[in-house]
Amino acid sequence: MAHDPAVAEAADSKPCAAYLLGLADDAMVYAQRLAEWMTNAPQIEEDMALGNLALDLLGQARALYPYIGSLDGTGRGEDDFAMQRSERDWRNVHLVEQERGDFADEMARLLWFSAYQVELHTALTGSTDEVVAGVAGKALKEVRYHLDHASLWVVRLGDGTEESHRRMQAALERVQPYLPELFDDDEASVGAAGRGVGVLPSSLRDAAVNRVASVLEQATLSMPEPSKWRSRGGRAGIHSKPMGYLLAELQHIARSYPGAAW
Amino acid sequence: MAHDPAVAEAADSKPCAAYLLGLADDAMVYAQRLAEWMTNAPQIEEDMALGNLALDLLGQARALYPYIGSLDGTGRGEDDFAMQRSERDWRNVHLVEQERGDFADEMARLLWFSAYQVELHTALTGSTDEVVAGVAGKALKEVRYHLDHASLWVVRLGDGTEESHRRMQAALERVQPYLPELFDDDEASVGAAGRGVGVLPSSLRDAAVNRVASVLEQATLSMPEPSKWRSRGGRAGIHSKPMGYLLAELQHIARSYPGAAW
Amino acid sequence: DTVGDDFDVLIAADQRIEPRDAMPEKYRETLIRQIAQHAHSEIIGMQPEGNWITRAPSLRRKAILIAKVQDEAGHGLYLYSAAETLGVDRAELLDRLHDGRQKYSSIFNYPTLTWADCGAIGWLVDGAAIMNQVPLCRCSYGPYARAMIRVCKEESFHQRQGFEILWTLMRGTPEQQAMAQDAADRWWWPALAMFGPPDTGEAAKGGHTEQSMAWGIKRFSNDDLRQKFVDMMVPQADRLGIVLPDPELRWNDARGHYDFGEVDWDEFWRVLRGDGACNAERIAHRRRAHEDGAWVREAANAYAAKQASREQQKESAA
Amino acid sequence: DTVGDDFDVLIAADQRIEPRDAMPEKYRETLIRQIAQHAHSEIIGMQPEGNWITRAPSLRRKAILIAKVQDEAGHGLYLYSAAETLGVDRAELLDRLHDGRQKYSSIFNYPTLTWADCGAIGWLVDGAAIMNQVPLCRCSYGPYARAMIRVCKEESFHQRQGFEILWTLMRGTPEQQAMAQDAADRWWWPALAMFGPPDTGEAAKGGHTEQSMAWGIKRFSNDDLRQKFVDMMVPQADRLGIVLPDPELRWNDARGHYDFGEVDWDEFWRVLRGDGACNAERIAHRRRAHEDGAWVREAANAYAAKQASREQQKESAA
Repeated sequence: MAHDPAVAEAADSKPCAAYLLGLADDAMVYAQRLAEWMTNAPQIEEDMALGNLALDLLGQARALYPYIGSLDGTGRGEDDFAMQRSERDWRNVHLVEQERGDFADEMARLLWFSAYQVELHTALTGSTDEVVAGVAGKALKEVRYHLDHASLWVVRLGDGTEESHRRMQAALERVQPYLPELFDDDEASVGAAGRGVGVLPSSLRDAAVNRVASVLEQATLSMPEPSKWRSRGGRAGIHSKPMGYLLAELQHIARSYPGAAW
Repeated sequence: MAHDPAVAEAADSKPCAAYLLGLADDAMVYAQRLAEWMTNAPQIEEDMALGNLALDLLGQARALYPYIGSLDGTGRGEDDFAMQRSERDWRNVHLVEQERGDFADEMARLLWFSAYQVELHTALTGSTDEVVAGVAGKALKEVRYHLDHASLWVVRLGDGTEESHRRMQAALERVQPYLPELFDDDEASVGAAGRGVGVLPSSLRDAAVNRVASVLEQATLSMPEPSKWRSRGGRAGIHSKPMGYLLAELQHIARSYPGAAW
Repeated sequence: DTVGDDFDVLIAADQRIEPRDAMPEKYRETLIRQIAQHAHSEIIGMQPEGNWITRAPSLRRKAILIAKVQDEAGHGLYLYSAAETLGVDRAELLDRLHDGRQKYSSIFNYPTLTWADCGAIGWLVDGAAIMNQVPLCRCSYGPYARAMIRVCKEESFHQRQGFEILWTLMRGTPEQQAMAQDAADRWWWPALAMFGPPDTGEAAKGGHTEQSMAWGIKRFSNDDLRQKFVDMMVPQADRLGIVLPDPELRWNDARGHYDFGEVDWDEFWRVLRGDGACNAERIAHRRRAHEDGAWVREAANAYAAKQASREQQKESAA
Repeated sequence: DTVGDDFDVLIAADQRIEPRDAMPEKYRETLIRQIAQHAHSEIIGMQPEGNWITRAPSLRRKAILIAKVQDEAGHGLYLYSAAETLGVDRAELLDRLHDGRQKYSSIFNYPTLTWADCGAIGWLVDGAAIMNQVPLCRCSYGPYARAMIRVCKEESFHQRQGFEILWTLMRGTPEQQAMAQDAADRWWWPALAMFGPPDTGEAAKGGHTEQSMAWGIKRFSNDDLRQKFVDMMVPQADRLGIVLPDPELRWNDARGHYDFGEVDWDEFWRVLRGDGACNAERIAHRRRAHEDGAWVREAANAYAAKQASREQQKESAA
């Protein structure tokens, strides 16, 4: 049998689509959560900054969705992915879907997520898939800024007042159960990494942990012990309680007017 | 021109439908809010009791919706009304759509709403429309119990501890801006009252206020002064911020699977 | 001692032990633990389905669901009352739940991801609960046995409702069918685990089964109940058109039972130890509700005390 | 006095007053009040549209909306900075907003009920804001004038986006068209009221218009701006296919302007006094956010102080 590159490519593209969907959904769901801060931030500059972060992540998701729709053969566009998918079809980790907590909770989540994303996009700039490499190159600039922003606040809060130190440390404890999931390898990531398109999440762990550890040290905070329980299953569409309510809000208007353009 | 009772009836039925929709939507939306207490009440008996109240109100809405659908000629059923209507088409007052507050907030709202409903359904048992009179007869038994339940708690909280007294008095102040709307006459209620089908909301005010006043006296609480602002517009489909989010939750699943039966 | 004698006579005669009867301390403790765990399970069990009350896809389903969650609260109350006859009060039992000294059924540490999960819980989880509970209607401790009779009647109603939810979905759109199948896939194994770890053959020595059976608290082994459950559910799954997620599941003519695969006991123990999807969430939710309500309960007590003293004053004045 | 002289010369020459220039106390107070109210309006104005960020019907619209609300925050910051050049700091101005001593535009006390309201706010409210603000780019006070130049550039972008939201809806389904028309029906009159009460003819004597014009803060009367706005919007409404809710609206050839009906000034004053749909909610939201963030701002200050003293120690050690 003659080698048919088109067939081989099609066989390759589905696992990569599944892998990229996890990345896109992480960005999309976290954009939704970050945008909730607008009008709720501790100062007006921070309303703007968190809005900016939300826009960056929304942009990352929007860059990936149509490409995923072409890879998986469905031809779905960004709004098909965002507005028309049920909870079981979302592939984001639990970290990003958790409800907005206090500002320390957000900075703990942002610190970890952006440390992870810096390592992720650094690795993905070397992807064999040019589209992925291109998205990663643009995203890398953004998420470096996100990490700087989170680091700045974590240091300020950790080394600020007694109250802010206590709150920041407590937030680090609360975010802890959601971290291992970021670095879990699954079938899709193994497949995408094997093809050189993606990267094994587990390979990003040490560098991300080191980034966070150095910020915590500067902030006079301590790295929490591993938690008694940990989240699982986001990449397989098994979500936590807040996800259904997040989707209800995200999708309600779009779902209420089937077929309408906006 | 010969008098045609069918034509006269059709001309009569639309304003009555609009009037009844206000009553049904009040019950539906408050049922949704009360049901949120399940698993969140201060004691297990109260999880059950508030669930019971929610069921009663849900039942009132379900009894009215299909009848409204026949009166207005659309033939809509209960789920068409509950799941497929956009915010601007809902006719409930703002009182019932407000977010769940603390237990004192709920008892303040329940006291007023059930005092109103007792007067309403007492009057409607004399409706010239047999269906309305029937629904009111059944509802009256229920809402008398609701009023007793709220009264019991308001007295306990008002005459309980210093904290509960303070909280209960504060809740009465917070609910105050939403009360005038319950007793506003609008075109639909004037029309329905004129036909003997409905009753003028304004005619229920004094008796409802007296009911509440006597409970507050027993509870060592005082009737708040009229508030600086008051809610308006619910009966015209002008709602407050929580309504859109309530509908997102209420309708998300139903809207996500168009045409499905459950 | 004479305590033991009377008790043993009643047990041997398969008679009920009543609150005033003397009973061995271990029997009392075992019952308190079991009844409390059962009560806690009803109360925590309100949460997974409670999660769907505001989002139920039709008003009819919403009403049924509210009524069901209400029933669970009611079951919790019967059971706490039964436990109170053994000399421990509800507030104390709730404290033990909240601080982790007492457990609830581990099944409620799984999440309810779709509407179909309300069906699967009714069909599988309530189905397994009934299988466990029907024999408890003949439990040697009277108040517990009587509570179970009331509970079982309502549970079988819930099980039919769960079946009916899935029945409707399986006759619905392809998306609804997939939703129902997915729910069954996720709940089947945890439902089998509800009967507890193996306790027959090799495994008979470790657990509490033998003693509980001797005391007439337990009537069947975990493994027997699990087998009865599988035998009951397979034909129901066939009727629904749902494929149970066990490749080893098949009729064994020789045994007159269905053969089935092994529960993932590692997962069972992991979740039991606290590392399940919802352990932390369930207890945090309960504690928050309890703490938020503290001032209300205090007020109710304070008011009751005031009323009592007013009554007394009236009486002494008269 | 000499203060008055220099100031009057600059004003007469239509030159800019800068922060270091001497200025009459009344001029300073008027500007502080006006700039602060303007800044507060930007900040409070984030809420009505912010209400739709999580529910925007498409990702493209969500991104545009987030960017717009962000711009409003930015405008607030420019304007607070402009006010600070007059010797009052932002924290103080926010306190005055939170406790009701200073106001924000009453337009933001109306609710955003549907997605189309995001369009109507962009088209009508930002449209009216631009009409008010373009002349302020030539305001006599330099920092305010320069802030307005930046603000106006972005506002006109927002106005086009609002128009485009409505344009898309009016070319959509009948439900979408109805949604757009409904939004225009509800926002038209409040937008006209944004120019303030009548201040020409009989009404010219009461308000601040005359003094503000003399100082070069205000360039046109409320009534002139309102007329310009109506003249601009009617053709745009025609293009959209939206019917403006004013039966008296018609072209007057003699005047070379559109005639239009009277704003319901009773409603205007009622809402301004606090009895609008959202007055209480808007301020409560702002206060809550501010109070929730107090510990964060304190921490940032404490950290900055620590850093400064560390720097100092380093320097004195070197």
